[in-house]
Amino acid sequence: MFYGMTTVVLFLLLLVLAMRVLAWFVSLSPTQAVKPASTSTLASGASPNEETVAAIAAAVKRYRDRT
Amino acid sequence: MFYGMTTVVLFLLLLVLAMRVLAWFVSLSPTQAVKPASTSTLASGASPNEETVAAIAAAVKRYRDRT
Amino acid sequence: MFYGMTTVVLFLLLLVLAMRVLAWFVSLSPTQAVKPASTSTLASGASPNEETVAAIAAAVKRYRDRT
Amino acid sequence: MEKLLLLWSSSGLAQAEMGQVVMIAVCLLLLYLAINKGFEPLLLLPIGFGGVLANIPGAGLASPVLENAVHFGSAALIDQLNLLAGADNLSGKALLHLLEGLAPADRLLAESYAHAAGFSDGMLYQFYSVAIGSGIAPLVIFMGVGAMTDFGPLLANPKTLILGAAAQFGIFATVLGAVGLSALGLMDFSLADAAAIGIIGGADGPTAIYVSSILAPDLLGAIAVAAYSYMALVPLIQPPIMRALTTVDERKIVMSQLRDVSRREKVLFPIILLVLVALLLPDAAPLLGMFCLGNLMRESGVVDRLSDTAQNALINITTIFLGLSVGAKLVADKFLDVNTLGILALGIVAFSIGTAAGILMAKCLNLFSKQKVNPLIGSAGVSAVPMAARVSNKLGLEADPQNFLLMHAMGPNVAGVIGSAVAAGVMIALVGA
Amino acid sequence: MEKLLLLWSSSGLAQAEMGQVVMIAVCLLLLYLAINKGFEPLLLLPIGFGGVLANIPGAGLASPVLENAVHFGSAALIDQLNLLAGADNLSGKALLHLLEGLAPADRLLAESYAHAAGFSDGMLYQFYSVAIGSGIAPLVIFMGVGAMTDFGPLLANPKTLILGAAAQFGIFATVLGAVGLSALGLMDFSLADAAAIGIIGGADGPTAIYVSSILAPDLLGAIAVAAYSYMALVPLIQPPIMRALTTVDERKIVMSQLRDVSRREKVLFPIILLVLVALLLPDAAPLLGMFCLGNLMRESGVVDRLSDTAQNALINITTIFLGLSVGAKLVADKFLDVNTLGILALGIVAFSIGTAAGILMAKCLNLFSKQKVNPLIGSAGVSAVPMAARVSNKLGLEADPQNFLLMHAMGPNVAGVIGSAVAAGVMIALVGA
Amino acid sequence: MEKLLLLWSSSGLAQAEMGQVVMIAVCLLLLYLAINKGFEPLLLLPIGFGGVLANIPGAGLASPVLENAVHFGSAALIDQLNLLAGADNLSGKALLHLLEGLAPADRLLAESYAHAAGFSDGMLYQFYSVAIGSGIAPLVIFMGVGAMTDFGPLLANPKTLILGAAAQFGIFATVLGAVGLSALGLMDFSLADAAAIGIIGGADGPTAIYVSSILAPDLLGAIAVAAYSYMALVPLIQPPIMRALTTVDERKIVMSQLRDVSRREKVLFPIILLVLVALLLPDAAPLLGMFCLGNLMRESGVVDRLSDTAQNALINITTIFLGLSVGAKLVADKFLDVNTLGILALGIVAFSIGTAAGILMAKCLNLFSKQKVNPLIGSAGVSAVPMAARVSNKLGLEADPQNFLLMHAMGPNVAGVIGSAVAAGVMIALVGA
Ligand code: NA
Ligand code: NA
Ligand code: NA
Repeated sequence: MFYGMTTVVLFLLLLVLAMRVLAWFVSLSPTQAVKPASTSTLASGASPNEETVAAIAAAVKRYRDRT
Repeated sequence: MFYGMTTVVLFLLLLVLAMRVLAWFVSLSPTQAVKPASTSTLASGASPNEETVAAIAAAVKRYRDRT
Repeated sequence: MFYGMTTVVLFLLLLVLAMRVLAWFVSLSPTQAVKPASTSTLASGASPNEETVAAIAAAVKRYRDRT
Repeated sequence: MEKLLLLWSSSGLAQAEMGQVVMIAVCLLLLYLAINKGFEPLLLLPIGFGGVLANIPGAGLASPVLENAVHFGSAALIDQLNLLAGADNLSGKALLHLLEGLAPADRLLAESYAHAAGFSDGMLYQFYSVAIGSGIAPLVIFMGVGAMTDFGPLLANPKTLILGAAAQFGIFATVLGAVGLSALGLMDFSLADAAAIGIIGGADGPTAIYVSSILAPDLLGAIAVAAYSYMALVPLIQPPIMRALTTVDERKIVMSQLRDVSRREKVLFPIILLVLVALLLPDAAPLLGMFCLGNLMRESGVVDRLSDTAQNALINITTIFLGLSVGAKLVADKFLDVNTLGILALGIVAFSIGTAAGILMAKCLNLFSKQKVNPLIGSAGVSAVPMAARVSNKLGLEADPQNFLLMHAMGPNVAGVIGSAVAAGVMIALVGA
Repeated sequence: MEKLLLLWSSSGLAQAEMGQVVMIAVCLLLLYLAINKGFEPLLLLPIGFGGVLANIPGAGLASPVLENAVHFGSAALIDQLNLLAGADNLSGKALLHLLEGLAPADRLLAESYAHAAGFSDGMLYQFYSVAIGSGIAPLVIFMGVGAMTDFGPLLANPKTLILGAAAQFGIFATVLGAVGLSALGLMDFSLADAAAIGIIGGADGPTAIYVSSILAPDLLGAIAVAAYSYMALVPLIQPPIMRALTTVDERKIVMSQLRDVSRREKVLFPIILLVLVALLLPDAAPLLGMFCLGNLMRESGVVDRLSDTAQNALINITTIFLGLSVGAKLVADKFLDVNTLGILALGIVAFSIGTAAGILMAKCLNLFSKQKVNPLIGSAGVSAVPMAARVSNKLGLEADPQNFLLMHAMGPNVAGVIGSAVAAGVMIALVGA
Repeated sequence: MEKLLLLWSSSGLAQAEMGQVVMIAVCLLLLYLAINKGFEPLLLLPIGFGGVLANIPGAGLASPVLENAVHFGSAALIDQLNLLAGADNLSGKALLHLLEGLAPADRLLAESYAHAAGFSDGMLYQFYSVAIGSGIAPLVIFMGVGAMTDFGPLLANPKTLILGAAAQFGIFATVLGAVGLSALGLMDFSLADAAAIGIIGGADGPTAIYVSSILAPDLLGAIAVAAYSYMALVPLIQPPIMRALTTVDERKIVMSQLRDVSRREKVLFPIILLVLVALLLPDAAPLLGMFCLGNLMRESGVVDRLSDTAQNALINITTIFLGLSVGAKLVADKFLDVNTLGILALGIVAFSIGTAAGILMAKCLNLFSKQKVNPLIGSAGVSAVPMAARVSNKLGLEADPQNFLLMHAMGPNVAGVIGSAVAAGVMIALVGA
């Protein structure tokens, strides 16, 4: 049990260390949050940008109003 | 594989045919949408009509207010 | 089957009796509803009272506004 | 060309049997009734859909792995299974029957052969095993129903529980009838079958499915379809009986306002019911236990998130799979049978007797009590919540446009749920023993 | 008359044993505490209800098929089972014990006899097998808890993780104590039992259930009840210890505002935790893995619909069945035992030591650090989220009405969840090996 | 010290194999793509996470009980298993292979030894068995997709179904290619493997998982990852092909307004599709049956609560476990294989051929029809709903800022879902037979 408690404490101390490293690492880059996916190049087709949204909205509206 | 692709295409062509028949069949009757269940004779007890709704609402209200 | 029906009726009559006893028993104490848990002594820590809620709200607000 | 033949021979048309085509038509009729006529669509839509799937020729969706292997297996596999069954050159149902009678270890071996040959339990068979074979799905639905039920009107007027009791008379009369007709050779139902059929008269879907999954699994499809169909037909079945057994004056009886029911009573009621069931009717404990749990979650007010889930996500998920599982029992060789007609006939008899018994009991109560009961609420004792109560209300309004019976009818209505669950427990105790 | 006797003999009253009646009373008490006193009702309501169901005389809802067959089977069935077990005229537990020791093929045969005689696994036994026996339900709940947890306060002040570590000292001290007392003959717990009991001190329900389902399934009922009860009692248990170990000045320490934590940190944290666990503590991987998955679903912001479901429908469904399954373990012969008192006593010892260790560690940290920590937040390290943090906040406000500790206490509070999951992994590695 | 050694030896680092470390890195990359690049995060986040868990050294989360026993069992247990397997001093994969080949009764005995020694099926292995091994999870997801799908645009313009058919050409061409390359000795895929790989070109996740769980379980991890990755990459893969195969004038074709579709048509469509599948393609019945059920629940309008649950709670719950289960197949010895590169290469070939075939078919239709079709909507026939339709729309807008193709592209887009499910049924019929 002594070793068990030791392991727990060591593991958690390691985690404290990891958190400090993480905080330091994150502070290196400007404090922007993780970029929302929609602004990355790749996903620009996936998550529609403003103009696509407008286009879709218009298309849906016309489809609905077509009668 | 050739036969496989043929089967897929034949099946989907059959489905196209079925859709055309369906569209024709539906166009025979006036373009009303499927009648909501509540207007059919049978379900008139099941789905309450206006007057029943009013009655229920009144009954519930009186039950709630009875103290 | 005769005994079966008898059993059902006896059981339900017993339940009627139980309901009458229950109604009488409940009528003994003042007609307050079961106290909401938050007013019992024990749970006062569990379900926060007004002042704790205010404190939490303030703390959360300060935490959110800290930047 | 050979390949096209292979595809054709694996197609449904090439393998269709007459029974399957008829059953698909029957199930499409169920879908029509559910969608266009509003027949209990929450259950009959998945049931009808499951029935179509179950009867797809050559798909074996409702069959266990061994049945699929015996029906569609290669000659080599059939030989292997024959060897294992100690038979010689058998096939089809004869071989399947032998295989199903094997000791578990040999049966597992047979199944492992079938799996190795690429066969597996059909999708609907899997749903059935998990949802109904285990008995779980009807119980979970009952928990959700409990969480949706307000016992207030019943607690305010406990006498109405007697109406819910009387309506169960239909169940027992039907069982006696079915046994009698079978004794006369007119029908062919065992006592267990008769008991399961009688429960249709309880007008309570999950109870009927639960009981027949235990007492008469082969009849489950027909029983469930009959139960839900007649529940949907309550507005057609009950009114003539109600009018025939009551005078206009009786229908005009105005009942006094229901008293207030405190939250404490509502919280204690499911606990008391549970304890009574626990001590007196253990065979009804699964059904009524789950029902009381749902109701306690609702009324206790301390676990609203569980109660919400029981009334929504959980009951909806279970309903989908319960419906598909019932559909798995709508296969030709079990449904296209003269017994199904017997079930349909007995079911409506049970409904009608139950309706009449509830009304007559109400009139009977009026003989001994000063506080008159409008006999129209007696018919609500068959349950079919909330349809039967609405029918009572409707006929009451016909007699007197100011006489709202809905809340009064909710008392016997929810009492009917308890009553048929109690009757189910009694049946299982009497017949299962 | 015979039939009435049959019904009576199948009734609960006729078959009741004293233990069952006592257990039903105990479970009704749990329901009372859950509903009227607000004791962790989300779990204790289903647990108490499940306990009542499990103790219904003659229903066998918590028993596997063989146990039901042995208890309620006909003489012919018992003879058949005796033959299979190679025994002669045995019955009850002796026969059951033999049957359970049979090779799997023979056991399946015994079960097939029992099924043929109309017996089946009880409802609660089925729930238990699926939810807890498989280990799945506590893990799914842990995923939901992960999806509800905001690690912001912990990331803003990593030091508070040390408080969450210290509070786990209660676990290990209790295990040592239990082993010691057993060595002295005062109690009778194996090392595995002791480890499972110690985890009560982790103040974390799913962790306690998960560990005891692996290390000490027979004690699971008592351990779960103790864990949830003490979690509900945190506002009573902790304050005296907290006041005894701190001065008024210490309680008045004002902690500085927490720094901002970027979304990127929050997204990376569960991944880093997962990798550390993967590389160093594989036995904690199921618990912490599911926890991290839930947290990553929350923080990633790209799977909000999964995160919502994990926090609502899924965790609620699982909670209902987990509670009922724990109730299945509240049967007389396992719960009405002097060991249960031992578990209750050791559990509160574990809680108290954990609370004290957290506070003392906070004071210890203050010796070496300029940024003073209010020791009141140390007690939150036992987890019991978010109750323990609220208690810290409450005592802080008592000392200084402007000193809001809630957010600061959330750091050690969520650290306590990680800490006890880590401790659980260590226990399983040490004891299970 | 001994104990510390024990803990160390049970730690991941001590047991890590190179393959596991690499696989964890691959899965972290998947997580990165899912979270930061928006690659189909609903599936790739749980898949990547499951993959990390599956590769935790020493945890055996993705392994069945026997595999865990053989890998981590004591010498005594290994001896016992050797005895049972009729072997002598075997260990590792050799022993496991023998044990897996035992008759079911002996295998159960082996498993009971392993359970007695404290081993059990890993968490992910359990998820895999329930979710994918049974075939259920992809089917439930397909039901949810059906409940989310509006067939209006397809019904308004049935011709677009032909585009959805053409896009399936990619599937069959790829299968032929894989078989051919294997015949040439350049790759090593069986016909079943090739069929499962080809389905990647269907651009439909659940279909790909369903088919490969039946035809090529060992390749399931790679196939699922490839399918979802390429679906996420549709906005990169398709545009160059689309531009290469169309002229600017073709891209400017304006399509006429879609006609109104009545509710009756929408209700009848899934029923007609179901009946056609039932009669002609029973092997596609599970996938298309569940799809049609979902769509019927949506369009019938009488079971909105079931439809809502199928689109939300149920599909979300299933997605979480499906993803984790796919992750269970991302283990080094199956994924880090040259075949995986082959799968990735063939997958993108299938995608590209499908895209091209859809566009060329659209141009072909224009030769015979007065009502011109904008060929850009042909590429949407690969499905990848709704991404491919959005890509069509985007390219249409590039050519003419007033030319909104989205609704027109939804026709072939949902047709592609039907098309690839039909192709899946055909594959299973041809290859599984
Ligand atoms: Na009833
Ligand atoms: Na803890
Ligand atoms: Na497709």
